[in-house]
Amino acid sequence: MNAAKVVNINAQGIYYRELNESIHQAVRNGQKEIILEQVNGQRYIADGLSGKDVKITIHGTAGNDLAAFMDGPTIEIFGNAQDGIGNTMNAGKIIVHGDAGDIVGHSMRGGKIFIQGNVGYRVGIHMKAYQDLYPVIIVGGCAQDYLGEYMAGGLIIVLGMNNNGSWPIVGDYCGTGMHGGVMYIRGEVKDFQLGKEVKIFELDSKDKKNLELYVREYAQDFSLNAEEIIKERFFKLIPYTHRPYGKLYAY
Amino acid sequence: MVKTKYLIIGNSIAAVNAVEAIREIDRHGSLCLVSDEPYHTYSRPLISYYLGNKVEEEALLYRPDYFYDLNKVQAFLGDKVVSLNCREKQVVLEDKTYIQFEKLLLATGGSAIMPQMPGQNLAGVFTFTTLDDAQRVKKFIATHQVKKAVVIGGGLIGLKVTEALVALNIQVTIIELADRILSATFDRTASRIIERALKGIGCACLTNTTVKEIRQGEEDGRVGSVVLKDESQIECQMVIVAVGVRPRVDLAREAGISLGRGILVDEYLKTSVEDIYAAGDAVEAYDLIAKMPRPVAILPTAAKQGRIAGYNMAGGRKVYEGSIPMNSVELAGIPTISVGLTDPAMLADVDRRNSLEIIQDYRERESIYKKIVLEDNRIVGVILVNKIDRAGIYTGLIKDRVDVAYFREYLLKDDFGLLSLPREYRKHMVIGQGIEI
Amino acid sequence: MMEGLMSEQMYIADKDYRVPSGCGVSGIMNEAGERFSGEAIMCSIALMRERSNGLGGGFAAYGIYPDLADYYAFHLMYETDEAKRQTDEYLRAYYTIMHDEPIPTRKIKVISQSPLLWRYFLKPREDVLAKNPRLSEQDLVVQTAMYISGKIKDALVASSGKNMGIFKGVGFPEDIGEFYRLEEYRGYIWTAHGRFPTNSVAWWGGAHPFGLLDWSVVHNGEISSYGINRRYLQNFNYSCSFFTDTEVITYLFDLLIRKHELPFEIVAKILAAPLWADIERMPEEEKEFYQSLRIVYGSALLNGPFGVIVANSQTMLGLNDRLKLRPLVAARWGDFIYIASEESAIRQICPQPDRVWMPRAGEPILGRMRRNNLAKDPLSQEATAEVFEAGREEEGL
Amino acid sequence: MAKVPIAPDFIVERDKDKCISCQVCCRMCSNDAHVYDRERDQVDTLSGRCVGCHFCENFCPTGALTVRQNPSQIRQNANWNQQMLTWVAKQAETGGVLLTGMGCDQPFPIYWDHILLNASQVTNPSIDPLREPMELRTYIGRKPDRLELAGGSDQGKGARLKNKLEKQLVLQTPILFSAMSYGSISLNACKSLAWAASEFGTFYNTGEGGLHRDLYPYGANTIVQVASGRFGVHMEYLKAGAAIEIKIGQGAKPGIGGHLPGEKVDEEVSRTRMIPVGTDALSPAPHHDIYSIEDLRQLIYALKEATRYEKPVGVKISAVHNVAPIATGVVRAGADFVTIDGLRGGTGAAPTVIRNNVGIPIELAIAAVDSRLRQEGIRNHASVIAAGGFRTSGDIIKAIALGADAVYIGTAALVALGCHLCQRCYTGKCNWGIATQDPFLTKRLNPTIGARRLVNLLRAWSLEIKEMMGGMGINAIESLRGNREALRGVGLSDTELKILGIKPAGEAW
Amino acid sequence: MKRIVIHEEYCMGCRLCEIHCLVQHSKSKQIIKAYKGEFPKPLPRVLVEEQGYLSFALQCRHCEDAPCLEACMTGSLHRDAETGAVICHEDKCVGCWMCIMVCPLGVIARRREGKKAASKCDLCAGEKIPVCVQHCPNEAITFEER
Repeated sequence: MNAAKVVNINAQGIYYRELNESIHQAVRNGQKEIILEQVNGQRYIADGLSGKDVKITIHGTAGNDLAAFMDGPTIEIFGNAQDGIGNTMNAGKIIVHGDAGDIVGHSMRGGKIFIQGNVGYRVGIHMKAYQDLYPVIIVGGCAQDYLGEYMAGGLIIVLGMNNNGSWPIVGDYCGTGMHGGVMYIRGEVKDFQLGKEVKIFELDSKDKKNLELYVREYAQDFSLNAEEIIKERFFKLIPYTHRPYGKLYAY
Repeated sequence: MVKTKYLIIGNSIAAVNAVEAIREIDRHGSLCLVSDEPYHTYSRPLISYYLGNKVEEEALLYRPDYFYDLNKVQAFLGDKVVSLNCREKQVVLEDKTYIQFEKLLLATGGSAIMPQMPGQNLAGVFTFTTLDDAQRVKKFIATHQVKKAVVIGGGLIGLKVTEALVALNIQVTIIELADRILSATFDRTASRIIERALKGIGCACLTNTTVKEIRQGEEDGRVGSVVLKDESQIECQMVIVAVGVRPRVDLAREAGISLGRGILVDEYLKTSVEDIYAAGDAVEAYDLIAKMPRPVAILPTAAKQGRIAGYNMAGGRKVYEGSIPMNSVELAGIPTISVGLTDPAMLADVDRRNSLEIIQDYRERESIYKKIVLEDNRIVGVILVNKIDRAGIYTGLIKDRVDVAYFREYLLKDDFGLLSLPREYRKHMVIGQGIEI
Repeated sequence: MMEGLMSEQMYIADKDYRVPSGCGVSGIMNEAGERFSGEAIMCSIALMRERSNGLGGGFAAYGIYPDLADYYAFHLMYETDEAKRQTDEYLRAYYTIMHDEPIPTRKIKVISQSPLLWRYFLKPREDVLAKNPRLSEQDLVVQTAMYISGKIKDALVASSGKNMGIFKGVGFPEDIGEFYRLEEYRGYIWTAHGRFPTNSVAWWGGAHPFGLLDWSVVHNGEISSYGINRRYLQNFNYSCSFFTDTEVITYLFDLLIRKHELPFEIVAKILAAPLWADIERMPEEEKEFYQSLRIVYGSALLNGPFGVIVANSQTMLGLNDRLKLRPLVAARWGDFIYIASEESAIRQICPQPDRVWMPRAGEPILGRMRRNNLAKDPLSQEATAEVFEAGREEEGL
Repeated sequence: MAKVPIAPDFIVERDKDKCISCQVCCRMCSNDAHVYDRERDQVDTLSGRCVGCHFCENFCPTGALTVRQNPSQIRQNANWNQQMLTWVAKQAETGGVLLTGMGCDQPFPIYWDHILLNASQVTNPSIDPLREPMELRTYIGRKPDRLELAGGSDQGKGARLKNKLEKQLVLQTPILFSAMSYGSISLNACKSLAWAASEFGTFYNTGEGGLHRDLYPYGANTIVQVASGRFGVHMEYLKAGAAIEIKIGQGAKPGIGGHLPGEKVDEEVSRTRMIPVGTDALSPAPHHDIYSIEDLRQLIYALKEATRYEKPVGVKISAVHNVAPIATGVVRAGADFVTIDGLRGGTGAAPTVIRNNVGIPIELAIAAVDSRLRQEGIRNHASVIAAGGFRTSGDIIKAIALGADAVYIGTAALVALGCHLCQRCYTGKCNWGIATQDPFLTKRLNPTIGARRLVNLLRAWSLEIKEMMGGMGINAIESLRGNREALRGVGLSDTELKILGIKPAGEAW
Repeated sequence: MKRIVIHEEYCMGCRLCEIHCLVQHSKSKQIIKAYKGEFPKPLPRVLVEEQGYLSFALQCRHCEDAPCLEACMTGSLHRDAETGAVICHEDKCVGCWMCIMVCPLGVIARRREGKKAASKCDLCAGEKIPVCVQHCPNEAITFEER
């Protein structure tokens, strides 16, 4: 990598508006790699940013709504991420070496969000795929309630790693209102944890291929052994119908 | 000596259309027209209707009676051109009038073929191409109370005459050399439908046979019967010979203009001689379906050629793309239309014949028959019997060589229409400036 | 006379000026009772400036008056001198004023106007208590606070607990902190609030935390059940004169913990009750217990989004609503327990905590003093830490 | 109980003498209420299928058809009416939620009809709008409380602005077209709105339907909406519009999300919303990233950040009990305009019980919000756009005098496009080609005609507003905005007058 | 010349054009009479084609190089010198259907009741705007100079 192309920004005490302007400025100037040091809670990092080959590295705790409406860049966070990352994201990738908060990937339409640790509530809510836009969220740890709520497309994988079994791998109401897409859960999900609209299946060969494809990429990003991850039993969650509320009304 | 800018020999469809085309471009250039028939612009196909009393004589007019005035035409009617001097650009009429022209159109049309056979000169033997013919037949029928007639030739003219005669309560026997009537335009199925219908109105069709001799009847010098190849004899008081027409090319031949089976023309309908054009039945032009030059003696072709020739004579530059043989005729109450190559058997080229595809819909009970001949996913021929509405859409597809692969399943549907055509083509048709065919 | 305070005319139907507000909250507690300066909490809440809009900020601090720890510390806000005069007179009727003084502030640019801020250290008069045998000391304090806030024009009790105080006002919280010179105080629990009211009756009294006795509540969210919660409290003679969700939460804690003597863990299960579907899955005995809780305390259920930090002199509790509609993050570092709306607000003052986690819906984060008394000398106390997490041993998420 | 048909709402009468069996009605009715019987060469009508859209009546070339309310009545009952019976029967049959379309049709007071306008007499002159300048131009967006000047002499010569104003939307008339999504309405309806907005110099709103590629050219007159489903929301979309509106609530169904049924999601809707063909498009009730006011601020600023502060960002809320504080909160959260949608605001589909029972009239909401914003000194910080049931220019001018900057019209615009308020938008069978994606029906709305009619409506209403302003001696709309002295109430209680902030008729200045 | 322009995407298939065309070309010019009391039954000269949801009203385009004019053997089809419209002189027509054979749009109909004749659009000679255009509720056909 060309060192001259790397922009270093120490974010300590910098207001988000200023910080983001410098990021956008750098990208406008053709910079491809930006490293942010000492980030602590600054919001909206890389919102609306486009550029497939742009890479932003963040050290610290990334603030809310990181990468909202983002369309292409890759963001790697060494630290935890707060709420709302990848909100309505179109393309790009977010790698979190840590935990992430609630509503990860809200209405996300494309791109990938890989999280090493746990995530909060309502992750992947209203995520949807469209044509070649295929959003993928992989959670290394566990997820809390309402995972994949209203999910209309895309893929969520929960690996449940570093969990000694006392926490369920996903919370309750998993897949409530889900009407598209698929979840692969590495471990058992109890029926009561599921939303009314989803059903558990074994993975078929196509699923396995799909799973492997993404898990390998994930493992590579976090220097993990993909085989170790894949060899465990996964379950597939898919919705019963594309029309969960078709019969709700008196026509 | 008459000097004229434009001279047209002929007074039928090609000639009239040429006049109109010239006048579209040149309102004032002097224009002379010579015809050996003494009539205003009458429509030859109408003579069978005239014979059958379906139209009055006045209705035969192809153009209103003020046509010559309107178009400033000096018409020499009932006068014949006896010679044409290409070098001098001059013609001589029978009455010794000399006409000097700048541009000449030969629209001399065709003349009926009269095969040689004994008794051909008896009274009551007629050909049927001109108004004079029709009037003669009409008069003969009236004078001699014809009850039975034989029509030699089961082509379109023969059948139209037959229909007229039937309308006059004459019992007709059709004698056709081929194995079926309308063999030049129809296939076997279509022919059979018409034969059956003709039988229904009391006509007999004798095929695979020919008249060997026409015999005199009881009265001197008049037809009494015909003898066929197989020696059988058919009683009749009248014989109409309708075995076809051939281009009238005598004048052209004498003037040294190149000829094939008809007058040879280039794509601008110019003959081998500068400033001399030819159009109509006299011409041998390119047949788009047969893919070779040949005379296509049909009315729309004559009109089109006349228009284009006239247009080019007046200084325009329009190309005649070629002819597609087609016919629309209603026989025994059954409307029929045939366009292009309707029967692969007609093709001499075996490879091409084998490459053709046929789709058809035959509803025997209703006498409905639709047939489409495809070559390389393009329509090359159509037969429609008893269901001819919107036939021109097929004609258009033939002419525009439209690939029908994507909608061929719709082609035979009764509601086949523009909506079945590709959107762009359809739009072009509907929105385009004008549509040519 | 006391009954008069509770007269029905106080209870105007839900006024439209009840202020829905969003906010940021933060809390720090040293479970060993070790006191530390207010700087940390100011620093933490300041980081979440985006969550507030300058129309309210405030702090609650415990352990700040060790020398006067036996007396009820009343923080008063006066708009007029007349209000102070009436209040003084009223207080003297029921209390011995051990000490009183203006609350020290410093002039800062962004806070141009403030009410008259005064603090009193009070001892209830024996004769008053003797005259009303059914009235406990604490009841008296509650009624005093309510009377002053509700009846005396332009006077407002910000806090009324022992060895604690609430410092609040109109402004961003860090400015409020600076104004009150909080870096000069030392306490073992600090909570803070940055307010984002949907309106701004620029009113110092409307700021958070809300306090009663030694309760303080900072809160983020809007309680959709406010109307019934308030009417429920009225049954128990709480007058809700501030028209804020926070006030209602405070009274609910006071009612359920002080009066009904329920433990925090159970109160959490009343305020953020488990769903019936969850209760259905419980073992029979537990099921019956939770059913009873919901049946009896249905009107105390806090419905709607909230993330709240409640403290009293022994405890700091963080609690989310039952659907977890508001953010709350917790962390521990040694004897310290941290609760905040955002992780960054914790990391700002504790960059490398031992553990950071997001509590689940309705799952209380509880920090408790290791021994029941530290008011005087917290350093000498032996303490045991206990973090309660909804019956789940493992901390996990 | 035996399964019995529910009594028809309408009776379609056919004059046999006039009917020529031309079958226009059969071809046109999407509900198949008219059926041709070939054997008898007669058209029969099945009234039970009629929804009362009057399309057949309008199209019958001989005027043989009349659609009437079914005169059949149950025994008079002040408590139960025919409609309630029908509702119960339907629900007993299906176990489902009753759906309806368009705005609330219940007989709540319409305050517009109790507010009267002023006119000049003698003491100040009225203005003839036909001859004299009459300005309706309106700017929507955040305005600073004061301007700071830089440079210039004492007399102000050469002074210039220290700061530029933030981006504003310029309206040639204070009327915009409400959010109606492509999906709930047809593309031709969207085109009509877009073309008209662009021609007249105002704005239309995409609703939560994404922006069809055919509509990108009208971006300068488009307000793009970001709602809870985030359908079709991406950077290109956000940048395409002139402004962004976050939809929190809708007057017809406050607190409720929306479901675009899968059958309305055809190829084009799918492409525009960026969801697969045939799947339900579910818009949740809340934005799941907004559970509190500071979350709203977060989204506002996420959008501003994403669009680099180039687009005004507004927020649409329903008029509910607490609308005034909510609106102030929205303004404080950074919204550049607040849209308030009243009780009578329209919808493509809403549970009937919600539409009929939730929310408050827009008149009171405008007054409350405007008053509150002024009390708090932040009225300048955002524009207020009112929506929900504006029927005439009279309603609009009153709304502006109460304090709105501009109004959104939805139902009125649809009526201009042919809508007869049959309230069956949710069936997707709109005969008028508006609330449907059925290709048989959508083509019935020719956007050229649609746009022309909308422009005509805007023109007519603008002229009327000018006439009324002229009558009051006002020649610029800003002099009317919030000018409640121009209004007087009749037949209103003191409380209502107080909330509206107007005096009773008969009381002078 | 002024022509009828077709906007296919807005044709709703109501066929009011056909109905009004029929009336216009009836003897009485009164809709109910035209439908209920005339023989021969008047024919519309505009044809609405329908296939699925696609439809459009098609009538003679009055082509510049009209093939029907060339194919007409009686001369009954002619171009109106004033309007440029291709008109059929129905009295003169003998019903040979040559025009039908060549019309690529298929817009000439056969009148079979009474006298056989080709029946085609005459642009409502005498009307400023052809009635089909006048009555098209959706401007799916318009009359424009083209």
